[in-house]
Amino acid sequence: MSLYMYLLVAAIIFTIGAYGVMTQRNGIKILMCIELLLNASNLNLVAFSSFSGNATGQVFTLFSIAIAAAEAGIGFAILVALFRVRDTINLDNINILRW
Amino acid sequence: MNVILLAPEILLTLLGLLVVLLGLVSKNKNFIGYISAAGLFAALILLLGIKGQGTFFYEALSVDPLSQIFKIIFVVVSLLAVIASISYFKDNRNQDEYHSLILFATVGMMVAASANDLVALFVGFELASMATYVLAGFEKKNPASLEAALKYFLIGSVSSALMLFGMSLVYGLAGSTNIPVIIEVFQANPLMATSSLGVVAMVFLIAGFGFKMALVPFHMWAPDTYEGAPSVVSAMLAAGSKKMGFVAAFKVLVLALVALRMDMQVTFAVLAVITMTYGNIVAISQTSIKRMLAYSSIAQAGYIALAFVVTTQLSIAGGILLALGHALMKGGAFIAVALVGHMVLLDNKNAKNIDHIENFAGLGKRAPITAFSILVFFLALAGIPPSAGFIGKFVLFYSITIEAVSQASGWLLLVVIIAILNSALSIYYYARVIRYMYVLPANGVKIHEPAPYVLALVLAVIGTILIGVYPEPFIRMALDAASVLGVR
Amino acid sequence: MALISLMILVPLLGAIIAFLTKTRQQARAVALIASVIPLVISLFLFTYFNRGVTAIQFYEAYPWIQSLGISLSFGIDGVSLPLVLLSTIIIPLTVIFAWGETEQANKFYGLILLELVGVLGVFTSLDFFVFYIFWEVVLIPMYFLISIWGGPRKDYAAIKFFIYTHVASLVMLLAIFTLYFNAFQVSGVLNFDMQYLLKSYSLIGSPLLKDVVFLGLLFGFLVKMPAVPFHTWLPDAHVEAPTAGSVILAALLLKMGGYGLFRVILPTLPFTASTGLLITLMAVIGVVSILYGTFLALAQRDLKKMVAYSSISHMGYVTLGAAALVPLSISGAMFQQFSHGLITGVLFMSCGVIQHSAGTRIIHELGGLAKHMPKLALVMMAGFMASLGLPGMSGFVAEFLVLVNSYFTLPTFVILALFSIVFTAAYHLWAMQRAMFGAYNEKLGHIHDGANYEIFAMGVLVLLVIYFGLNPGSVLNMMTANAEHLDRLLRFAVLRGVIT
Amino acid sequence: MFSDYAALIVLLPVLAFVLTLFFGKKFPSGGAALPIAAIAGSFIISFGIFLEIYPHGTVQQSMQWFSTLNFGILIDPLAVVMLMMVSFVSLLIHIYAVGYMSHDTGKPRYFAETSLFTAAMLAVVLSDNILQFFMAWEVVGLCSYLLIGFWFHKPTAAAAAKKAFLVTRVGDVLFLAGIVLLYVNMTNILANTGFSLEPGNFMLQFKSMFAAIPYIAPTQLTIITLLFFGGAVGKSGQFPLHGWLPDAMEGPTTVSALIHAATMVTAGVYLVARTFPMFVEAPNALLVVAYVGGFTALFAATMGLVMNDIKRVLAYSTVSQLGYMMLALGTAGMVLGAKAVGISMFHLLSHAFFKALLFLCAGSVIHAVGTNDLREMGGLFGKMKITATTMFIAALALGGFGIPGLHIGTAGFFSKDAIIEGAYEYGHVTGDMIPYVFSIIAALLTSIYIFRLWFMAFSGKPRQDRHAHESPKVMTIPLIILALFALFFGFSQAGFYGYLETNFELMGVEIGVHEGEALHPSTLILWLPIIVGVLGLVISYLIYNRRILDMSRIVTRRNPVYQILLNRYYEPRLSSYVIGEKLTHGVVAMSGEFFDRKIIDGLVIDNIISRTLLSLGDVIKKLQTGVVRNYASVTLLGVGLLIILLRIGGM
Repeated sequence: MSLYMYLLVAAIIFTIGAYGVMTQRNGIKILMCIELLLNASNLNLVAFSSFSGNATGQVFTLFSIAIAAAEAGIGFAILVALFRVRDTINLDNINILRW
Repeated sequence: MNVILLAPEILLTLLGLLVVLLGLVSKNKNFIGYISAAGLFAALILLLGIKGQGTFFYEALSVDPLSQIFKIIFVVVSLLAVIASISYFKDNRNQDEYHSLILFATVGMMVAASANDLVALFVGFELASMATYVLAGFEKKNPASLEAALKYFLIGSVSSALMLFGMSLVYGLAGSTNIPVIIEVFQANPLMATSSLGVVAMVFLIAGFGFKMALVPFHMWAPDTYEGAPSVVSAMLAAGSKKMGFVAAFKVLVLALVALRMDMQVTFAVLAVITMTYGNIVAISQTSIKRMLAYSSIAQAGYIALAFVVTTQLSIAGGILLALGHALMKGGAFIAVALVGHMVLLDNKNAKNIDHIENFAGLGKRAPITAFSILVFFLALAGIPPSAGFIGKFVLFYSITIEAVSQASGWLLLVVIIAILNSALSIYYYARVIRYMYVLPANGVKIHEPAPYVLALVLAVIGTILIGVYPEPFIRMALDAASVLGVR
Repeated sequence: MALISLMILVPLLGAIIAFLTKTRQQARAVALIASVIPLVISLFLFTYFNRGVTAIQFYEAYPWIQSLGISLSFGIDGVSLPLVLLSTIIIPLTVIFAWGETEQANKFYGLILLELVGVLGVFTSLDFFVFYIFWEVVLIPMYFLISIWGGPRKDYAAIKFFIYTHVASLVMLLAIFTLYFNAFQVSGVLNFDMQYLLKSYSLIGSPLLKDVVFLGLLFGFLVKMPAVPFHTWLPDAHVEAPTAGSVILAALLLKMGGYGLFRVILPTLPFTASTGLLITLMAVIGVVSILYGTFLALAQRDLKKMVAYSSISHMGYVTLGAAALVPLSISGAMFQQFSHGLITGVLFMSCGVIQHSAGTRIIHELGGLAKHMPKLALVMMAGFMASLGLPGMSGFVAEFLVLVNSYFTLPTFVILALFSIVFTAAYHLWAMQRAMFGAYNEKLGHIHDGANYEIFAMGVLVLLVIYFGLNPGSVLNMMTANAEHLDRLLRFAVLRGVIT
Repeated sequence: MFSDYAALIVLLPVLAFVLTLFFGKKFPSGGAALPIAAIAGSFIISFGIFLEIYPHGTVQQSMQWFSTLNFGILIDPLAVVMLMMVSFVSLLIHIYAVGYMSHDTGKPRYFAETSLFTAAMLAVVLSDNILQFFMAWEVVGLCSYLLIGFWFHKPTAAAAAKKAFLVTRVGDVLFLAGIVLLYVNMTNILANTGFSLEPGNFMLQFKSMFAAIPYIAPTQLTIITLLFFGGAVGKSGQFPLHGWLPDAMEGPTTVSALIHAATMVTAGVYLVARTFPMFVEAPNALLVVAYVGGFTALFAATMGLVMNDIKRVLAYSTVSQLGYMMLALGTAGMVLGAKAVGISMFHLLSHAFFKALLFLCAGSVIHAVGTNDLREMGGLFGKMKITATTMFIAALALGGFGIPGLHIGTAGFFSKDAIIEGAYEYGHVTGDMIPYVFSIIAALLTSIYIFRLWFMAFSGKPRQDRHAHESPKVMTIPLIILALFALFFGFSQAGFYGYLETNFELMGVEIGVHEGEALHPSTLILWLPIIVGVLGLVISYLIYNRRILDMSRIVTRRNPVYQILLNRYYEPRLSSYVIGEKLTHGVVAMSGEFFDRKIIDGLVIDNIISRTLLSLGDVIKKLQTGVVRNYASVTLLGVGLLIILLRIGGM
């Protein structure tokens, strides 16, 4: 299975994530889509690293997974806080700041 | 490996942890602000004091003039923000977390500044970003603040994902994450980067950095976030973390461009011109000063981005100078806005949109020092000499002009002309605020301006004017920093 | 002996002190002192200036930004000294005239002093960078003078003034960049020294670039002068500005443009790629400004606006005289700057007094003021006569020199300019007749004559106008020396046959 | 020893001006004493200088002003006679004014201004270079402006003053243009030809000008002289710039006397006389002078016939007499050479005396009756004998009464006949009789209107019941003195001519004085002027005293000729209304204003540039929807666009 298959998969995942980010209203779903985006990159990294045979990519992946986790945490925290004051996580209604 | 060179980062990291601990044990937390301020000040001294260069952690980090000058910017901005926060978050229960977050954010930026490896760069970026996500939403009860945080967070993580994707592709192409190595590889076989994969990688990186720089079209989050976030945090974002994008761009993009002899002049010219024009024109029609400042900082990003159009040493030096100046001016301006908000709240406990321009009426009488510093910042932002803003624009525009002349390229000249027309146009909205402050009658009594605010403002004012009146050392620093990139 | 820097620093200090003063008495006292000291210094310079020497005198330089070859260097020669003198004469008189200012007096006087700092800096600095900085610094206080103490449409006028002239100076800045870079390419030295850059102008490679640079500079100066068609900021600014502001604006700020012509444009003009064309351009602009200003002044209903347009037409003589490139016409143009500075002061002060006591400046709402304001009528009449070029007043000498000597190179333009003289007289006399003479307009109620300090300031100016009208030599000789110095360049150009 | 103090001739009155202006109130009778003393001083000095330099001497003093220009004094025969006349007449007028203005509140201002007026005129007379001449000339204009508008609260006065200044200004511009052209020519000559100034001489000095004449191209010379003449036309109220002079009557009568007799209007004639050598070299210019003069003489006289304002009649008579002087310079200049200056100047002087007299008499009448309107006067002879008598003498002088055979007659007789003879001689030589015809007809009209004035004023029965009384001594004595001059000045004719003929030799200019070919005009020609004079007297006696025919049938609205004359050929309407208001202000200026405010400023600056930018912001900012999804979309779309952009613009 060639490298490009991996890259293709990653690209597809990325596209799905991007599409989700652009279309979803629900905060949680958007967070998940962002996870997709990040994991697409991770897949890339791992694929490259395994094909080129140096470990940096995998190290990088570890870093990014950790970071992604933290990010998700923060994201949920914000959403929760927002839900407390606004009683919604439908992001289309969160637009008091505009223009 | 001489660890002294990393002393500032280490110091701040430890301080951040210390602050959290102190927060756990102590009841009244107002003293914490002073501690972190002192720590940042010490870090600044160290930065200025330390001479020498070096790389660390298997060349993951490198300390060089470029990184140092940006670190100075970051520390100065955080220092100003922290000093102001002493008053802003007075008697707030969560001061300890706030300050530790600011310190960690600073560290993150500093790491990004001296990153010599994509991993380090990414980590630094994310550390700073996450800290600032939280800071933006630090007023938990304030929907605006939370909304700001949310938007900032979502767009931020999307673009960091883009950046990561770009990095992964770069890694795939170059087989390494160490920036110098990447450059070498690219230089060895340019075709690699001119391949579509290379272009995509490049674009994703631009997107990732452009998000921080708030370049159009990656700017969408900026106005909302700057408006919604607590003013001191906005100061931090606009003045500090924004520059992280630039330093990253300098490190990666410029090097890549130079290495690949990629002709991205047009691309960046278009980006820069659109950005500055958009920022200025929209800024004109704002009534919320924070939002106006947000757009104006978008415009400023546009000016700075001109440095990428002609990647000469001078242009990058100009960009760095303008970044430095902008850090002071914009940071100061946001802090001044914070003070005005403080004033408004004194008038009326539950006042809505406290940064509305109406609240600036007669500020010259109500809060003379604030008004005067706003005057200085705005004139400097408009590029009126003698000020940091003028020096930055001076060098930057000069570098573009001479490129236009020596390449005899008309469209470059056009770019400069658009730039100067922009900076003339910007006067319109700066002057409007000035008019409110000094011409219109005051609708309130003269207030007592809290010492910390005043201190922060005065420092920023002095810095702004000092760079304008005695730019010699700063220009040298900028030139040295730019020389690191080995551009002509 | 760092006289010049002292002359610039004193008002700067004065301004800061004035801002900090509490009462208007203190403020105006500070302002007076801080503006009289420069006057004393400039009189000293005027006395000990070595006439007939074209070189820079009282030179002083301090290193500033070595990395860009910028140094704080100051000095005066025959071109700048008269203007320095003018500035130091006008500002104290303005302070005296505005002696009764009550609204935010400390800011008011402080800003006036800052104006003095700016113009002195512009007229004395020999480094292009420093020149530019002062050139810009002048804008800010004027912006405030208009927008705080101005009339009903002050916001519009102030911002228009600010942005309009700022754009002009930015364009000029680009031209300066090119000069600077060109000099660097030629010599490998970074140096912002004005003379050095101007000398290097002739070494610019491409002819197109030469003209572009020249036009950039010219644009910067013409807007300040202002010359038609870049003048529209002026009437608004004048109409809205407070009297002191108008006086400074017309008497000093406009002169910066003319100074630029003599200091920067004329030395480069012979070496442009299409000198003949550019000379014609300047001459056309000059004459058009003269006639246009005259006829528009004829159309005005507002006394002050009329005076504003008359400034445009008078500054047209400066452009024309400069374009003629004859030594005496050039020195005539320089003298026109000097004399117009004095005369226009009187005119705007008159407008101020009328506005203040009659409450309006609309000419047909006035009438018969001379009956109740004899003192004003006297000085105002003198000022108007000077402005319409009555012999024995400085204006006549200047315009005569310009017209006569321009005739050698630009006969047709001179003939056109001569036409304006009648109409110039026409609008001055018309205004006098409607405003000051005829039956007293009882609607105005009881009005009082100008205050003594106001009349004093105007009287001094009138006396100076008459003095320099009868004895122009004292300033003219130094101007002529420099004009002839310029003339050598021009002669060279004539030999190359670029000047028709 | 007087010649050392020549400068004082001007400086004394100037000093008097300053003192009277600022401290006049502190002196008795509004400080009239100061100017009177000063002008008396000027007169004494002038007279002393005359005695010193007679018969063949000049006073020349000169100092550099700046570059090639100078201030200087040149007193030659031509100048010295003018000096004496000006200072003397204006002295008498000042004395008279003490009485005339006694009730006026603005006395200090009045006397200050008249003093400056005199000073300026004296400066004109004794200036030794054309530029200084011009400067003084302008100050004269200024003073006339101030004095005509002396009663500035009268709108008509203010308007008249403005008109006077502007109309003369037109002439002045021409004069200035002439100077410019002269200056340019002189410079080129000095640079390119062998011509050079003697050491100590300056470029615009009359000497230098005359010396340079041979080098100046004839066409240039003609243009220069014509431009100078343009100046003269303005100042001396010649056609077509005559309109301001009658309006100038708005000022006090004494001012009119000053303007018409001593100062101002004579300056124009003096200018031509002064630069006569240049005119002589430019025959075409002389021809123009002759015709303009002749035409004006006739043209003005016609209007003098119908005016009802006593002062306006005199004003038109002045215009026409000035026409005579120009005529003399023109015609006699071509046939008699330098003698023309003598002829014209002689008429200038005698005219000065009797015209001053006429005005002062008129003033005295107005003073008594309180109106300017002739129709309300009449029968004053009994009440004010001195005035009536002196005025009659003046009228005789103006009419030029005398006995040709045995040289007896009034001043006007000698001077005017000489002019008419000159015109005849010119006609005889060139066969162009038009100027002569003009002059004869003008003479007839002159005598008609002046005696009409006299009869209407003094004869018949009073037409109003205001008891008029003779004026005080201070006013009558000047009348008597002037009357004596009007009677007897004529007898100095021969000596006068002789004295002035040599004038230009003194400056080293040779102008042939060719006596025509021994011309013996027939007795008819000799007697014709006096015949028409008497004829005029008889006509007006029959009409206005005996009333043999009822004027009211001729003087009606329906009589077009009368209408044209009464409306002064519609000149005032044309100049002030059509040209002034409508054309200049209404059309040119207003369209300029529109262009400036609406097109340049309104359209370009305000609407197109600023408004667009400002409104653009409101539109664009709507992109910032506030919905985070859109933000993300924009970001990702941006990425896509960037890739495309790089593909196109980049590699």
